[in-house]
Amino acid sequence: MMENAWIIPLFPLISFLLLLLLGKRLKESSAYIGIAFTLFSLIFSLLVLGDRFTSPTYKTGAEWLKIGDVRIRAGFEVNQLNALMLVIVSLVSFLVHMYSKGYMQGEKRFSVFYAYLGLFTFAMLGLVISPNLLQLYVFWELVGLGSFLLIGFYFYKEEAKQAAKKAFIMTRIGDVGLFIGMILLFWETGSFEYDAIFKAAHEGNLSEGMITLTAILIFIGAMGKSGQFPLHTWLPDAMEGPTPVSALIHAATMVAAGVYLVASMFPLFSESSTAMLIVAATGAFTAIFAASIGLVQTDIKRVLAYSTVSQLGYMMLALGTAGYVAGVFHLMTHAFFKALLFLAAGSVIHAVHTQNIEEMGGLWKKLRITGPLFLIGTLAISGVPLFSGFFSKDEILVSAWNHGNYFLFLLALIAAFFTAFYMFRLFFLVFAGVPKKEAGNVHESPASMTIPMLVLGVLAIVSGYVNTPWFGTFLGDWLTKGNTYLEHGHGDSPVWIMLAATIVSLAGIILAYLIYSKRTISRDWLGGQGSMLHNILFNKYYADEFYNLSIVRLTGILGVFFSYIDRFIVEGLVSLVTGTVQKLGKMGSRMQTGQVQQYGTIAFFGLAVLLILFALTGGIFE
Amino acid sequence: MNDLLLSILVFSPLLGILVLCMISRSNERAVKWAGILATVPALALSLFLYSSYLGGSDLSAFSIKLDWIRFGNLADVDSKLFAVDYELALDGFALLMVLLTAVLSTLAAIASVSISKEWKGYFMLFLLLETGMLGVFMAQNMVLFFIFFEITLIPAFFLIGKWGYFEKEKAAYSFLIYNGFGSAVLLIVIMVLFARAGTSNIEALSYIINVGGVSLVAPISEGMKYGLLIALLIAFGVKLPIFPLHTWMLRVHVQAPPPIVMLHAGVLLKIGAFGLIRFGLGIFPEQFKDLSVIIAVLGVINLLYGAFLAFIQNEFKMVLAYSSISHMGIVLIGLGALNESGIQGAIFQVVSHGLIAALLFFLVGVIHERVQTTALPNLGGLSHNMPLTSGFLLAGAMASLGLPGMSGFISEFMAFLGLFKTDPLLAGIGALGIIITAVYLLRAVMGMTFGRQGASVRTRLVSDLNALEMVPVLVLLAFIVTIGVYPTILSNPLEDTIQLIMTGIRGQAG
Amino acid sequence: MNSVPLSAYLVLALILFCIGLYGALTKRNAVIVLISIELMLNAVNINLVAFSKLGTAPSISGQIFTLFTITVAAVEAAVGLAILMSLYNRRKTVNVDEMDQLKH
Amino acid sequence: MNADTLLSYQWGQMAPEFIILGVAALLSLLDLFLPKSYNRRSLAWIALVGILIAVLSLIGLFDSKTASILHDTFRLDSFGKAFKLILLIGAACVIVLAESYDPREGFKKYRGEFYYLFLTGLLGAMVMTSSGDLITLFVGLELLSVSSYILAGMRKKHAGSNEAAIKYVINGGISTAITLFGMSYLYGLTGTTNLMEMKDVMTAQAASGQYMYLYGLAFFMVLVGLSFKLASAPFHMWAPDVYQGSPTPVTAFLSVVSKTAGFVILLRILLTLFLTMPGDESQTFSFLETHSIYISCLAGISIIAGNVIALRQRNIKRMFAYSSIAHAGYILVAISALGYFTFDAVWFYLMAYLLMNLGAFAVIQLITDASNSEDIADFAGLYRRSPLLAAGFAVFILSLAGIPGTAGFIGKLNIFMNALMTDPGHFVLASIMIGGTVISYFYYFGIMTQMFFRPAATTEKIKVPAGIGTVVVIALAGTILFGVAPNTALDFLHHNFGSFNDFLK
Repeated sequence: MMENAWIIPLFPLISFLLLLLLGKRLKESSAYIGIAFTLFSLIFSLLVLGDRFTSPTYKTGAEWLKIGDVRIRAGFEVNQLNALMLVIVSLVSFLVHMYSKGYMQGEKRFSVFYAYLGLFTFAMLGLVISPNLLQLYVFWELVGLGSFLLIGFYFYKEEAKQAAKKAFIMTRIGDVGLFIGMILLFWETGSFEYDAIFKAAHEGNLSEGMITLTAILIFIGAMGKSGQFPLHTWLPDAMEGPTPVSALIHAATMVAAGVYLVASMFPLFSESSTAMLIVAATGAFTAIFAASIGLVQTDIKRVLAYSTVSQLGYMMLALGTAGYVAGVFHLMTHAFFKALLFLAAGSVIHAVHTQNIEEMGGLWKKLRITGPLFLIGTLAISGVPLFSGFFSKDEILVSAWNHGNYFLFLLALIAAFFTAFYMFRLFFLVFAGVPKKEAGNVHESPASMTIPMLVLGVLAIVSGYVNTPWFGTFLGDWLTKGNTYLEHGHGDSPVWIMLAATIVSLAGIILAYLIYSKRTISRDWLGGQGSMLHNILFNKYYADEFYNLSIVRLTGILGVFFSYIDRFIVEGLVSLVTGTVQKLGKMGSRMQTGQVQQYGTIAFFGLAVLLILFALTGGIFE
Repeated sequence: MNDLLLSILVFSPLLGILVLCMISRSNERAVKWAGILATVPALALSLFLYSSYLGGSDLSAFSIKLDWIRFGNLADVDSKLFAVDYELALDGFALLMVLLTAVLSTLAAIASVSISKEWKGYFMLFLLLETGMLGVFMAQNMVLFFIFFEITLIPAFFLIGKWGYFEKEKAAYSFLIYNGFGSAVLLIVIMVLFARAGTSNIEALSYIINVGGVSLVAPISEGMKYGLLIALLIAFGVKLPIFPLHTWMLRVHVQAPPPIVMLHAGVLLKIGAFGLIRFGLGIFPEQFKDLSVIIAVLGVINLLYGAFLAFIQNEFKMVLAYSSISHMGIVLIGLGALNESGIQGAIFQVVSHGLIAALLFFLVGVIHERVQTTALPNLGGLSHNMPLTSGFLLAGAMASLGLPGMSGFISEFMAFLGLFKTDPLLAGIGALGIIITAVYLLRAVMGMTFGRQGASVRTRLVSDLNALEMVPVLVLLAFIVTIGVYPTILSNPLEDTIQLIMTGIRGQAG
Repeated sequence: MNSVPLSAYLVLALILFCIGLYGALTKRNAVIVLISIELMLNAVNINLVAFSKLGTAPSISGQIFTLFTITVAAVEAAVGLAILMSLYNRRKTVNVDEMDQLKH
Repeated sequence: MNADTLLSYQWGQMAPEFIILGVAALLSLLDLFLPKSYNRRSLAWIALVGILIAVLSLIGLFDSKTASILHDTFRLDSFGKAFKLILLIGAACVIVLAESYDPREGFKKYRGEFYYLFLTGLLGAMVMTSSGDLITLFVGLELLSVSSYILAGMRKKHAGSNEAAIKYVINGGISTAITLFGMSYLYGLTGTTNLMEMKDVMTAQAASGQYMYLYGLAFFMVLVGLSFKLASAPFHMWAPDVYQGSPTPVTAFLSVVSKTAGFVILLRILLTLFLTMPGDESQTFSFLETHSIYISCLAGISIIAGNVIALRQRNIKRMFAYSSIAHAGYILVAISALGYFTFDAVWFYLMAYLLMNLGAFAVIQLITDASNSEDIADFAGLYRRSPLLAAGFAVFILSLAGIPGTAGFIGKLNIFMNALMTDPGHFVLASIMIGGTVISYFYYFGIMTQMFFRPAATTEKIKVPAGIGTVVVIALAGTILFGVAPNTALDFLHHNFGSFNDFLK
């Protein structure tokens, strides 16, 4: 089965092409094509995963490009990590395809939407099964394209336009890092293939500095995609896209690609402690940074977006602290519960036609299905025991602690507290309390939307149990099995950590309850609107403003500067030359006064000059 | 027959001119169709050559060599001394360029149906231009090369000056003078080599310069070699164009009629790159090696300079013009790297930018025809009325900013791959260009297609691409994607050429 | 008898030539200009004759040359005056410096 | 000297000259005795026939031995033949132009005179090409000059024509005087007027370093005097005015035939006298080689001045005057960079220049006559009024600008090769030349702009007279033929005249 894994990405591609050609005619029924093909890939990836449990890593490839005597290969690989990713991606994608049928109903460019979804899914699956960096980069960019197109789906909205542009460019910045790192690695190791690189790195063919440098460059790429600080600003804006897109791309799959990249390059990172530290630090900081912003946002999707950023930070922290399993584990659980949250949020928006949580409330009774599912998601992300998020988050804290970096551990803990707090703030504001009058005829979403949510809800609960301190760390063992470069990142896990995690999350929930549901504590606990702290958080630490003022402005200035060079120096020189020629011509024709005797005189002077020159050059001294 | 093939290929457009002479100038349909069809034979032949080459047949079977001019009365001394033969031949590289030229010519001819006046004269000049372009890539000696090179100059001058936009004559003049200057410098180089070596055959010259041991009419000193190479750099730097010799081509890009800009950006600029590789690398590899750093630096300057300027333009054509400068920087970067991947990247970039630029300028022409402007402030929200056009425009932009899966990426990748080996720091600086390219292209293209409808779009109802206009777009896009997905179709024909160049470089290295 | 050295003739001729040249380039009246040119030609004649008698290798051809020169000079003068006449008929002037319609 | 010595000369050598002389005499008589009412146009055909017969007889002489008669005053060597051919062809074309030349005022009455004066001028030029003696050289020169003075003033009622004539006379007179002064020194130092004998004497004397300064003086005076004929800067200033004022056929004659004659005589004197003569006692370099730098200066100045000043001209004839100055400069490059290709280059370039320039002048004459003015603007929209004529003119201009595919390009190629193959090569001169060419694009293509881009003032078609038509066609054919297959000309040259090896024998 695994030797046919290459077919998995093709299904969505086919649907993409089909929809491009027939989209106009098919109208809404194009949804079925998309759903069908993603279902196929889901089935195949499940089969592949099944095989992978039994049989070893499968890898194949063929020559793609020949440069002199260098051969660059293209192919695919199925190891534990990307077998798992295949399932996650195709599953979420499939569910989102289903969900969108209901959500996007009545949209004019319905088929285009599904075409884009297909393109993205293709790229994402391709990215996952790439056996070498170059191929990964290729799909890496295509994924970016898919995200770009889908964010800008409502092309007539100015915000959507800006968001799409921003997303593409910000990630592009990261990509260049990856690009450079990849090329440097190539010249160091003579190959783009993962195993070759790991081998070289492991055998110490690379200098310490080079490993660090390349690792960091690659990590920059990951930062761009996974919205790590300081390249995080595009991700919240990306919420301008349709909600299913946010669920698929900006929660479950693409943004996780950064984490996936670091995970799959883990052997390289693990060779350089510096790189590891940077990854961990960036992750931890992003986690708490984004969480703090999430505390005060009022747009339901933006809150989720910041929580995504923060959760991705968690994963980076895990990887940075050698918690390979923890990172991947959280990646999986997060994919499920965050997708769930987004879809639920989508169904809320679908119901009340607003994204501002201040205008919502009391929806618990109205949305009988969405409400509980949202709650599940919230519990899972807050790390409440027995929910998937609890186990994966615990793994991360453990690995942070075991790695001995207690400051990062502390940050993670605080971030966990924040997460619990703002997620339940969100929950209470939306579902608890009395209905606002804006939300008039509220109704539950159609089955095509609720069923995917149900599936994800289930997964959000159970997916945690594949790797628990109690029922065995199956996932961890499987992931690390037979992988020479990975030692099982699961040392002893002190029980008090689990307790601490539980306590902080519960504390967060209770606090949120008291403030937003019970109202025993004033909502202006932060000093209310307009207070400085609130403004800073509400304006996301003014990151965008800062970038606009610094980088964007600088580029513009440089451009103007160059344009002056162009206009005045370059063109100036040219006009100088032509000008002199013209001047000479003028002078010459001026001399032509029509006075015949003057002509004679000039001629005579010509003769005289010749003779004088001749005299001076020695003729006379004969 | 075989040895006549190339001649037929080169001069088939001239037959078209003859046909056109017989059609009355008033008969618009006939003239335009004749003009389009006249480009087809060349296309067919070049496709045939390409396929037979991929089929493994030897290109040298097609080369032709006839006595043509013999200066001086030296038949008794040496019948080949100061002789200029009529010799055409192809290698992989030249074949690709010929194919590119033939394809773009046909597409540009199709695009030319939008020409509104004096079609007859237009197509005659157009075909003459095509002959010149085809010949340039096949000429086997420098004099013949120069002749074809100049033949492109004259029709282009008229095409720009008569059928262009508002400031057409100014544009035509700066085109003429700059290129005249360039070819003047080139002529000096050619004549020095010819007069002193007694031959202008490229192979012979590269042998004489590199291996030596041949008695020359007059010596060619080491210093002179560097001088000649630098002169070549200037001559082709005007065409390419290399900063600061670029200002002329901005005017041309903005003022010339779109089909001509397709050819201009697609082929004429590439002649500069072709010449640099053929003569610069082919005849003076050793000297080129010593100058390679300078060339790479020039490349990076081009790349960034063009990108930053494109970022602040408010006229889409200007954006594209500067982006051409920026992209030619990548060619120089590849050449400056001076290793397989670099040179291969440069050649790839030549081809791929040819296709991409043609695509973008064709779409510009379409839009301008509909909306009567391409000034960014007046545009926006084109996707409302012209979804297809906008989509293709976006695709073109993506190709141009090096999106993987399209030809632009391959060349960019290889060029940088090359330079990172020889000069990582410089390459690192150059890599910034990748970002800025994305910035300015998205700014411009999204400014036109996304967002609210701009003033000039709202006022009139604009139609989308029609069937005939789809042809060039789809063909070009097909090429771009094919190369991007399966680059081997380009790299295979190039192997021999690049091997030859590399041996030239290594031969001196050892 | 033969006391006057060659150099004397040459100097004389040179002076004559210069005077002629000066006149030709400065005088306003076209007639005088033509005459000055005659002067220059005559300077040449003196040279030729002097050389043919006292030159390094005296020979008769110099004097023959002189005959041709004289004739040609006459022709030139005649033609010049003829042209001047027709010009005068139109312009009513013989001043060279007023003949400047054609310029720049 | 008695009858049989007189008869012993092979007069056949002078057949072309005699024919021209005869026709000239005949025409003068006819002009005298034909009734006033008779339209003298037809005389042109007689003149033309005469010239053609002369050409035939010249061709007949091609394979005759190099010989010199009349005490070596007249020598018919391959050099003479080659350049006589150019002169005759040029003259033939000009005659045809003149036949259809018909300005508004002041030419009809003097047609008859025009033709025979023209022929005498031609005769002078021909004598110059094959004279082996200072005296004949001088007489030929003057015959040409005096005839062209009158020709310039042919339009008696036309102020410009008169002015041109007087200016030409004055400048020409001065130049003659200067030339003669130089010649007189040459004679004085050598004691002979026969070029061959002079050469030997000079070589001997220079070997012992005698009179070097005087020789230098003579050299420069002759050079300058002849430079007037070539109209090379800074001795060019008469040319624009004269070209502008004279009747168009005369302008053509001056810019082609007269200029060619000038180069011929220059080559004759310089190469015969100063090439073999050593430059100093250490007989490493010849006098000409050591002093070629001065000729280079003249060449450079001419190229720059001609092209640069032409930029500002609105009057087409004046513009062509300047362009002809520039072209004189190009040819001087070939002479100053004395090398293996000098003869080829000069001959070929003159031939090419003859074709393209005469073709251009044919068109110019037509247009200027049609619209009684000489402003460039009269060419506006020519493309609409007469596409073929415009196309032809375009080709001539391209050829003048040295664009490949035309004779002008090959000519330049020859000159470059000659300039660059020497060691050290004349890089500066070559650069100036190429730079000048680029500058010349400005004004040459300015005419193009007028013809093709600008709208026409009047849309009425132009009817092309037979004469001009033929000239244009011939010139066009030649220009393109020599541009595409230059060896038709080069092989002809080499086959008939070898490499001018008999020049100094």
